[in-house]
Amino acid sequence: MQVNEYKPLIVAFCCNWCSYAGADLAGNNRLAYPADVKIIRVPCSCRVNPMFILRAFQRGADGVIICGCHPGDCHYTSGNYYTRRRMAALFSMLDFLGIERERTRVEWVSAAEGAKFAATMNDFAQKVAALGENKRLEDLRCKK
Amino acid sequence: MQRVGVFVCWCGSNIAGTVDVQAVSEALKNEPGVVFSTNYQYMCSQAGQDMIKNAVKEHRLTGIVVCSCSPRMHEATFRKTAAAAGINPYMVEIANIREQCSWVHKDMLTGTEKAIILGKAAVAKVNLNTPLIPGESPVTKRALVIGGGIAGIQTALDIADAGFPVDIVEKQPTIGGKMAQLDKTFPTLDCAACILTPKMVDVAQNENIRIFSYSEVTEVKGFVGNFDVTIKKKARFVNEDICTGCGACVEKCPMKKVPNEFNLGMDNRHAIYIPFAQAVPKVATIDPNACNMLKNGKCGLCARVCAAGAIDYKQKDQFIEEKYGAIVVATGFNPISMEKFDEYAYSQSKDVITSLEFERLTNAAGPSAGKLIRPSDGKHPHTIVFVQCVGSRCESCAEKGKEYCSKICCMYTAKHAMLTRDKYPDTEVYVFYIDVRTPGKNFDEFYRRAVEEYGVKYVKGMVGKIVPEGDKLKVQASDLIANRQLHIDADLVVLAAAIEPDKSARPLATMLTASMDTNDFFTEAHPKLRPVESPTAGVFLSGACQGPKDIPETVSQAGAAAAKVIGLLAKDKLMGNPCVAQSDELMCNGCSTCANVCPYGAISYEDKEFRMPDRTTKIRRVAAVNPAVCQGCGACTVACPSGAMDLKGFANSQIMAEVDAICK
Amino acid sequence: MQKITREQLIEKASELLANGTVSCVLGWGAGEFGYDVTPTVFKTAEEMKTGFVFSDFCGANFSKYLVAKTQKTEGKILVFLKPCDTYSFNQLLTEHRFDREKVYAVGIPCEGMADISKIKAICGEGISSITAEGDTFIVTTLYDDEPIAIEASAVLAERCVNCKSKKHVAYDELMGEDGDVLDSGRFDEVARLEAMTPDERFAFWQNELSRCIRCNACRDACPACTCEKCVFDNPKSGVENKSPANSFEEKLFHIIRAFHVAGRCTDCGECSRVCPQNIPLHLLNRKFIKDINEFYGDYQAGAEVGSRAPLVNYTTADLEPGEVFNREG
Amino acid sequence: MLKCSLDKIQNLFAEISKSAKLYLPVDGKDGGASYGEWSEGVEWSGALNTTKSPKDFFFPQTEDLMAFKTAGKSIEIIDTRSESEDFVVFGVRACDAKSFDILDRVFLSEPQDSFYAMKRKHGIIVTAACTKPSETCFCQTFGIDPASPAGDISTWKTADALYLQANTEKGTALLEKLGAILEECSDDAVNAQKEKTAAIMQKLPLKDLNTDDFGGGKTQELFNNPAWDELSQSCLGCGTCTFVCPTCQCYDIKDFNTGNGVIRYRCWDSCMYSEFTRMAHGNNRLTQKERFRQRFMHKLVYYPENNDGLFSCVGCGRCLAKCPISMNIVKVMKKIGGNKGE
Repeated sequence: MQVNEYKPLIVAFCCNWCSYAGADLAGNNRLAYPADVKIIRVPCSCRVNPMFILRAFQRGADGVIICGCHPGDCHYTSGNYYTRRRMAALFSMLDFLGIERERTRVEWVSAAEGAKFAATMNDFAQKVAALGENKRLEDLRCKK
Repeated sequence: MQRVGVFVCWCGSNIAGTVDVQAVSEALKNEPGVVFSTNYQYMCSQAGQDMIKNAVKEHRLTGIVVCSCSPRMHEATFRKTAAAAGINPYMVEIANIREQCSWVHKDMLTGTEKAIILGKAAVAKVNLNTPLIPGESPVTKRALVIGGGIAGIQTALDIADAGFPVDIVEKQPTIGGKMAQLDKTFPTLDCAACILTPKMVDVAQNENIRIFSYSEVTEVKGFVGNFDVTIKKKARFVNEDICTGCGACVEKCPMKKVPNEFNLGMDNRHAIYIPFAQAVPKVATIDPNACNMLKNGKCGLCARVCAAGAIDYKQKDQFIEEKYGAIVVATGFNPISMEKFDEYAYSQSKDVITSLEFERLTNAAGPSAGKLIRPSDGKHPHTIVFVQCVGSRCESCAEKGKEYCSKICCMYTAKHAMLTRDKYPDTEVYVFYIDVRTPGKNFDEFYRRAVEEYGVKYVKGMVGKIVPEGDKLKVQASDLIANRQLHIDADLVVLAAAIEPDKSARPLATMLTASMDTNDFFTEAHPKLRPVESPTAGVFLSGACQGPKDIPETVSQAGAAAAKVIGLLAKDKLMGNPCVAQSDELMCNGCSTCANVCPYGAISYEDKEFRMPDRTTKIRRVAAVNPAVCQGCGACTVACPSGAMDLKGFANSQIMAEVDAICK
Repeated sequence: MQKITREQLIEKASELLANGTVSCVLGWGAGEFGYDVTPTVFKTAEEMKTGFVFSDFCGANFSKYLVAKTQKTEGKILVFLKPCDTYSFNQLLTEHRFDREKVYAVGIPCEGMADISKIKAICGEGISSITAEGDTFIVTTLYDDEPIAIEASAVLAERCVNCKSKKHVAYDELMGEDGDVLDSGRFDEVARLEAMTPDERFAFWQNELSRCIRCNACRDACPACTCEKCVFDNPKSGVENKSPANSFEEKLFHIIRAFHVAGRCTDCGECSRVCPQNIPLHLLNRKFIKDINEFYGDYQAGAEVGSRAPLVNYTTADLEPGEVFNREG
Repeated sequence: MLKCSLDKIQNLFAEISKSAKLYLPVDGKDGGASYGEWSEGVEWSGALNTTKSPKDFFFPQTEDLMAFKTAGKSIEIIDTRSESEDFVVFGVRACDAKSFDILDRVFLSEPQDSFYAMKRKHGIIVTAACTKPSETCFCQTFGIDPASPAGDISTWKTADALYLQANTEKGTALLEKLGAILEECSDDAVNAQKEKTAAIMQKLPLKDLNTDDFGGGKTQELFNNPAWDELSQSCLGCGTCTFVCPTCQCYDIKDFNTGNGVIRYRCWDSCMYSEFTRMAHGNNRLTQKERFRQRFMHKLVYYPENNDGLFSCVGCGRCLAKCPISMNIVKVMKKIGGNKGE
């Protein structure tokens, strides 16, 4: 491994009931994905406040992905429907401000979809890596 | 400032194989708040837990971070450990360095690096944790069972036997469900009625059980231990309390041509009817769509012949409100519609029937009094073809079939084939199958008997097409083992239709806020460890509503669900989940946005008087969260623009601290 | 030129004060130069005769003041609402921000308000007087011997150029005739930005937002921003800040503010009106409105009291966040 | 008196920027002018004033004071101060030039604010006389002559030339460096312009606004004036007036956690904010009225009381132009002072 190889930092917010369990399943099945992906457990994808996402970018994240139960399967019945609307609006706004749309993503991963979790993370990490460092939402103070 | 202890688990070599646990515990030693950091082979073992307890005592820890397997695995374990050591169980955070680190990364360097970061995030979070105390709520000691098939019956009987009152809500006029329609049961071949009807009688006679037949659940409010349920008792136009079930009304009823649902429309019933002789409750019901009196006020014969005076044409739907502590869903299954399976000519020929119709045809109480006949001409069939997996395991035909295996078909088809050959040795019986699946006690023996003793011709391969021609059914099929095409002139074809959840399940799930899979089967809280509980607290699953199953399996699940209900109702108080939303009144605008997104109706508003900074008072509308109702999803916290709403255990500050720790 | 006159409004207010319907009037107070109008509470008809003004510079949206004023005032407050103000009025009612019973709302027609900076761009500094004559402003300045005539339409405030509605959606009494909801080109500028490349959009916003001095005027004037305590003022929120310390902070503030009012913003345009740095902040809000309309069907915040904002609502068939971009092809 | 033909003004700028960074008002796309760094082709704005005052150069909106670097439990303190380079702020109006006197009294009195002092030491202020004041101008209320601006160098722009005059050693030194571009000339053109401007000043609508009712010692008299209620009732509590004001000097000191340490910085604060001077016990001014009153009392009473009668307003008119609700110091002075300005 090259020391200087660019490694994107990816924050993945995973809902406790589906996606976090999906990530666990990926682990159980030893399905590899980049270590650049760091998971934060939230009760439901609808717990993810846009402020958390911007915070992650501020602090140096290069990509933020939100994973929740498939629509219709929310443990809380409707949480991910709100996530879907909020994030559609927010991501569209970030795009409007010229921030690369590939840096944000919402993916539905069920507790049974360990393979999908790993595949999603591999794909997302690759796409974010292709963009390079997040410059448009960075806070240089955090890089000192 | 917290005094945090960090405990890094090796999990044998599961973690230690890819993560330098020593390096992790060393690195975390320097994190803010950390006063103790160590590692050990198996943190979850008794020795590991003792290590935590001792460290709490020795280092006066106020917070614990365990770097180990997934919190879904052992969070509860370590919380108990913390409680045993005298600190609040919610002062424990788990860094998942097994499933989400050591198991998915191969390189020691990256694995260790990531484990340290995950540990830092957990430390950052625990530094902001506050002790949480679960709220308590009372338990209504009454259970509701929705569905009166064998699953519901067994669950109700078991709960009632433990001394708790149970109500069964059944949408049909009688309980009994699908099992009441069956002839014999595999693999013992005892008759379904002989084993079911005594249980139905038990239900009727049990003082702890009430049956709401011909009824439906229309509204469910509340939460575990405290459900408020509205039950619609549909008007049956017969006073249940007076009707003796003598049947005089049925005999006199002039409307005789109503298709009989119980026999799947293979014969007729009257407009006033008792579904079958052993129905419970054994009372008549008037079908308002067929009764002349109800449709146009002409007739009234039944009222005249009823000695008890039970007929009441003016009866209205009744709504009953009742409180329950637990709800058991036992809504069962139905065979899927065969209408779309044109290739099997189900709609074209009366002699192509489903397995359930076959049950009725062979049942002594059925339309043919148990004599196997062709429905079209009443003749005795000689060549009978059974087709398995019609609509099951149907990956390519999702629009009409199901992707899953219906599980029971292999066995009942073997039963049908065997019984046919046994009773009518002159018949030739073919069974077409993809696989024969017989994993069950005495199941494979049963199937082998069908082949070996009864000479049923099992053919691996699917039927391609069935064409009615004259009084024959031309069956084209392939024999995959012999690798040839088969052409059979059959007299009767029996389709093993896939089964699907009852249509009432989906709206019920919405009412219960219980989750379902894409096939509308109810999801269990955990597929292995909590198979009879729904993820929604207080809602339990019994029978085929959760997935296809046979009678023995259904009965065992029914008993298991009952045990869970009994365990719940035996408690006087329930401890809630303390990770609930909480509103800061001083910041709340009272805008109702949070209430709009709350799926549980946990948020209410009140006008409160506030002392303002300028020493005046002001009355403002503010939100209040009912902690017993809130399930802690957090939807409200993001909807709230002022940030007044926050979630305990997953507070904004905690999640941001995790973000910061991960991103630095 | 406004169709309704100062005198008509004073007459109406005097009548309502006299018969006890209202105890005070929330109106526009005259300033030093004819265009610097201050929202003012008048208690008597006499006060109004000396201090009340209604002109083409009465753009300030009064709805927000009702949150505080209704708490402090005995009796009803008379408030004059232009059509666009009525949307904010309804939105605040939807959010239970004031007691409807404490307000007597008089809807007044609006012909669009003038933007003094546009006038100054034509005639420079040193304005001595501005008078409206028909559709023309006659401006005298210290530096021009002759008065300058300016077409009112040429100096219409940006938000009025793209007026979304001349219809009042709330009032107790209407003066003059009610208008219609208009088919405005208010999303054209958003669409123009959308059509740019991401790099161009980034450059555009970087330039605009870099001017932000974080004076909070946009927030404090916004009728949707009535939080008891704004997250940006609350040290506990984790995002509190008093300055646009760098380009991230500038974006954070404006993105979050726009997100917090998304689905609630009535597009009244106060944010851009009050921005001392002339940042077109309304475009952020309009982007959300445009998206919401396109994703979830047309929705106008404040059109009806009690309507459920799109971001606190859903359907099972909503589009996926990933499809937002595929849509464009 | 020196002069530079306007044809050569870009040469002048080029020459200045050889020895120091040169900042001057430039027109923005939005119609407002703001200070920008000169580079070839950048034109000097003809605007009367910039939206933000030049105080930014000496007292920036945000300024790092120090930093802490953390590693584990160790903390390293980093001095973020560094010797700054010389810079020239060109085109400062008389009112803004006066504002530096006001700021100096705050920041340069003991204990000296080393951050501010450093920038004052290295900054050279080149002023520009006004010829076309706005209706919002009232600098003469505070004894400022817009035609004779102070600063290290004063300049006057006429139709064809820029006249320059050094007032300080720093100014003289800079003019000496410019050498050949400048030529000696008489004061005639400048004097003529001054006269013309003086005549205009007599026509300004706020010409008669005076400070007779204000100044040190007026606290008791003015503090409880009932008019504060009315004046403050519409105040939105935003910080626009404060942030465009050339003399407002309040700041907050905040820590920014970078994840690897802390940056301690200061940023402008506004006494209009509810969080202003929040202490452990809460805020000392609880209502917008109290906050509103504070701002004007400070400018008109408290500051002069502590600074030999010097008012901390220079009459630049920015707050008059920018307040979202058009409430401003002029309206306050007229109402509270009982001074109708007629």
